[in-house]
Amino acid sequence: MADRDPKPEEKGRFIVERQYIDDRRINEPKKLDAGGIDISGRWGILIEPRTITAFDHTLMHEVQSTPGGEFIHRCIQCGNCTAACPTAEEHPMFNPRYFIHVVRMGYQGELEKVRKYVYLCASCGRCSEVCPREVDPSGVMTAIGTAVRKAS
Amino acid sequence: MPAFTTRAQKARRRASRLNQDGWLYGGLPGLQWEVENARKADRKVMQSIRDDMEHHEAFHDYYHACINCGNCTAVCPAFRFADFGPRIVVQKVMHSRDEPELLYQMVDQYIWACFQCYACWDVCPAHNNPGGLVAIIKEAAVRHGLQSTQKTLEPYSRILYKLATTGTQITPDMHSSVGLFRDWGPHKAELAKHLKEYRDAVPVETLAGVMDKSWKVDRQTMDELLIIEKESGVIDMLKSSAKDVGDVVEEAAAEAIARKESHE
Amino acid sequence: MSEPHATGLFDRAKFAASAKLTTGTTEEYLRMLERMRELERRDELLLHHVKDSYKPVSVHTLSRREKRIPTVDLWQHKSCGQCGHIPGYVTALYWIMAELGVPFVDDTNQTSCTAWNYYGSGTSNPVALAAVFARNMHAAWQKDAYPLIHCGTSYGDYKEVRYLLVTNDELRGRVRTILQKLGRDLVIPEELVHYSEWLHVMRDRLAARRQLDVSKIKVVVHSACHCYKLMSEDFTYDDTILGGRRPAPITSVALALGAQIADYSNWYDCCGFGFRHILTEREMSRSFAYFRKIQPIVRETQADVLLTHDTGCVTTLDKSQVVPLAHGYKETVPVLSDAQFAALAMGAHPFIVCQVHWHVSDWRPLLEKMGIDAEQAWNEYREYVENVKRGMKPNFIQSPPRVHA
Amino acid sequence: MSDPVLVIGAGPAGLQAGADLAGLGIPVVLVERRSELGGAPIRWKYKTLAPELRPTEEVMGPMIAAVESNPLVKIYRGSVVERISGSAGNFRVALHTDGAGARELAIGAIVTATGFEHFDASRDPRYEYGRAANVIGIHELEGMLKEGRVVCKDGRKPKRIAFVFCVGSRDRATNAWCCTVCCGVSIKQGIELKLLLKDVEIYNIYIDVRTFGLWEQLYWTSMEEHGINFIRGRVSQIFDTGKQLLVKGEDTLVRGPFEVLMDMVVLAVGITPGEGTAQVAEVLDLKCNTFGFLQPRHPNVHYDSGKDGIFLAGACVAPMSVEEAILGGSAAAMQAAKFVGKSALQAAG
Repeated sequence: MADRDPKPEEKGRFIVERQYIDDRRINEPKKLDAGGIDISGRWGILIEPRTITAFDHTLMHEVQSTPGGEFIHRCIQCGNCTAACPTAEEHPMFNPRYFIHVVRMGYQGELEKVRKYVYLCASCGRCSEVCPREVDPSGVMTAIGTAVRKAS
Repeated sequence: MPAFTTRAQKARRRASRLNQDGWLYGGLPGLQWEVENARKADRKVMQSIRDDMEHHEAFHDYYHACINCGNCTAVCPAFRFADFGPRIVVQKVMHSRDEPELLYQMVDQYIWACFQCYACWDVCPAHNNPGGLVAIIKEAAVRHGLQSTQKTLEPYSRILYKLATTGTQITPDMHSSVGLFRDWGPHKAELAKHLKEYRDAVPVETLAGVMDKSWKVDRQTMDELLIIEKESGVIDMLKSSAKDVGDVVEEAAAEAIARKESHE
Repeated sequence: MSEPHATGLFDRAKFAASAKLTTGTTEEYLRMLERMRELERRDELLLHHVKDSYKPVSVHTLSRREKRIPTVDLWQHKSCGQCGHIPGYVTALYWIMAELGVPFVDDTNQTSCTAWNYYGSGTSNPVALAAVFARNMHAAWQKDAYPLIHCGTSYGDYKEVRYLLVTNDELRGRVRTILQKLGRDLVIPEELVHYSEWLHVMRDRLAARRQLDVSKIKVVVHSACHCYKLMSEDFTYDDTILGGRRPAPITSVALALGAQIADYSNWYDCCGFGFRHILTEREMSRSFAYFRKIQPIVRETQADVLLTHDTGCVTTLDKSQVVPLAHGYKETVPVLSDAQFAALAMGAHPFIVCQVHWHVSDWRPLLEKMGIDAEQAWNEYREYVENVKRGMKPNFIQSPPRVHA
Repeated sequence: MSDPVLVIGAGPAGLQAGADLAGLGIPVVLVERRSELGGAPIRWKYKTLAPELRPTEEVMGPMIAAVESNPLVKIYRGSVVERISGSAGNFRVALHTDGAGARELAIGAIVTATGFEHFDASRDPRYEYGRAANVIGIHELEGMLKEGRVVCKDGRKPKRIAFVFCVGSRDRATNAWCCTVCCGVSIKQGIELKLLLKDVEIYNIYIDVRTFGLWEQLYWTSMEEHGINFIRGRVSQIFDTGKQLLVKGEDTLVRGPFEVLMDMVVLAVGITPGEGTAQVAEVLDLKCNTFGFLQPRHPNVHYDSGKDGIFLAGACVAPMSVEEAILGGSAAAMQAAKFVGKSALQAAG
């Protein structure tokens, strides 16, 4: 396999719809040769598909066994928690509803993208107050934080 | 940026998000740039694009309403690689009636991800045609000469010129330099080396030895095409988004009209 | 022809026919065809009929409408991508026609449909597209030959603009004004015919002239999106071909020639051509073509050849294999058009006629498996090229003489 | 005594109408085109009914017994109504019975309860129904659940089962309406599968979960107690790999394309007008709406056919649940009783 470019944001900058593609999925070779023709850089770019090929519940079980996360499976994805969340209002990458679903279905690719934002939760508890299904999103977020740290 | 935000500012921001960002579309993270982009939008231009779209000949055949089921996205090729989905296109077209700013993010880069394969049209349970809507939006973007459109069309200019003047798009002489086709490998380089002799030997009379067009085209045919482009407003579209090409083609069209008149 | 409803209980065609469509595209399309005939009666346009002199053969479309495919006196509507870059399509098709004694017209009074550019860049509009369509169709009408469209995108675009021309009075008026300036009438063909539909109806005649044994060749098929997804009603389906679940052309030709057909999970996906992408952003095209088509095809089927029927598909699927191989991926498969494959099986020269050497992916194993000595054929081709260089006239494929009633 | 009331169709609505009319002392002619009584729940061997998973027999058993045991109800199985003449209150109805030939009856009023059919999923070829061995419909799964044996065609125990909602519903190419019950039924079956197969993963792929009224409890318990997964999106294609089924769709909650292998796919097939509906509509000269269901005079008053002496009941009017069909049967019976009572008075008076 060709070397991956170390600077993710500079990869594939010729692509018009670049901002809609994950940095990680762009494989831009620093140096690559195809039978004597130099196809380094742009000419050798391959983008890996982002298709989800499996539903995996390991992480959800992990969260379920962590205090606070017991009721993650109850979520019906109504979005009340995100609507009430003061952090989500400030930080667009933070979205409890989305975290719950991604963990529940085990979407690794999506999780990679948002992993570092999990800890932005201020544990204010507003979400748990408004949750119609008693998921306790606040507790779930804490449990997700623990589980994600353990997994990495 | 002040160190703290006032209550009023917060309320305004929340209201603007509720209208403009991902909230309407599932509230996904990472859509902040959509909000920022939408704020950059000039409402008048966007409204004009929206009007353009609605007056397009095919708009009412292509757009009905969307129940957000995700059938189209499930078969969309671009969606496998980029966060582009025909479902979002129809949703935004739907909501842009009240908020034309939503189209800003569409015309900026989004629509250019579409592969125009029309799988979305084939599967849509409501018989929307998202691919067709993308084509309509592209048209409107070109007509309005948006900066992002000009940038997107820049690497295109040679092809635009070739097509507008000869009526054929890909020609052998484009393949004579390997520089533009390095990703097609050594085989391509070998072909480029022998291009002329291979083309001369193609056993079809209208193709053999023709290098600057796809096939032999009569002068009169090309003139007729230029007149069509002039009359249908294609040249004006070119002039708004690819000015250099537009100017040259306009001259060519003027010559074509002169030739036709002297002929008559 | 096969009896409709004979087999294929669960086919796409039956689905569309039995479906109760409220505002469906299929039903609208059928209404449009009715209106087209009505406009002809009112002298608002001229219909180029599939007359009996074209010796038509009937097929069924998605909605089980009968579509008449003309078989002789064809006006070759060439494809700008094919002719400019992979001439094997045209040469193989002309060669087959000459072999079968089918007269055709290769007119220089034609432009491309300009739709590749429209889908790619948006620098055109329905009026221009419709005027270009009508101009080309009128040129064919003048030659009294029936347009046979080589390119999938031209075919799709023409279906679309024909729909607009018939249903939109204002657009028709504007196009007619432009045509008047060119001294032309508004002519619309009664049926739009893609060349692969012609090959489909001629498949038994092709098979009768087969010279090479292709029974060991495993074929996978990619159908072009603009043939069967864009205005999906108007493409050929046949209950006897894969139960009518997939478009019939290509598959039917390969089966008639005796090859094996393999199925794969991503059959419905496009090739990754992307109109704009293939020209200025091949990163996307090649990634799609490789990861969504080539790789699964090879892994699932170990096919010998991938057949398709459109310029863009051949280009994308073929050229996109270079970079992944350099990256270390192993899967590769040669890509040909159905016309080239049929011509090869009928004994055409792989390079002088089929022009296989324009294709990048390795076709040598395929030729070998078909029993063709590629090296010898290449030497023959080189000699032919040298002769042409020295001033010999190329072996032009000529149409058999047209018989006029 | 007045002329009998003709009830066409012996499903939940027809049975209830027949039993109610007989209970009021009005003679009933119950005509059923199939050989067994009970309609779809019996024909397709529904194991339990939503929302409380009670055995189907608890509901259908007493209803069938009520008409079979009542001497006022004359049951004609394997029969269809062929012609009708006369006017409201004095209908002459020609019946045709398999093996017994034609007969003509004097009828006072008519209740039409021709029911529904499960959507034939082979009409939507994207789902490979009828071709791929392990793609089945919810109506077939009911039978398998009743037998207590749910296995793949090759005998394997399924580990991953996907329910695809809205097959033949909410789609202009097939049926543009919502069937109202298939969400609830699918979720119910998911719970039953969890109870039966223990270590199975269930994936419900939905556009919207429409568990109306008290059926909502199914949705809640399925997640809270049984850990059933819900994915928002619509399956666009199923490909049979030979061993497993590749299910393609979009998870619209994260804008993510998925292509996941499943051992078994259950299609939540929608509801289409019953096979007898069009025929009965023609014979009785009733109006059908664009969807093929019988059209009541007013859309909100289901029993009123718009023709004197003819009443509508159950799923021949619109897709509905068993409980609604039973209510509809009762309502139509009430109207029919009122009508024959009035005609009897007029005749006497």
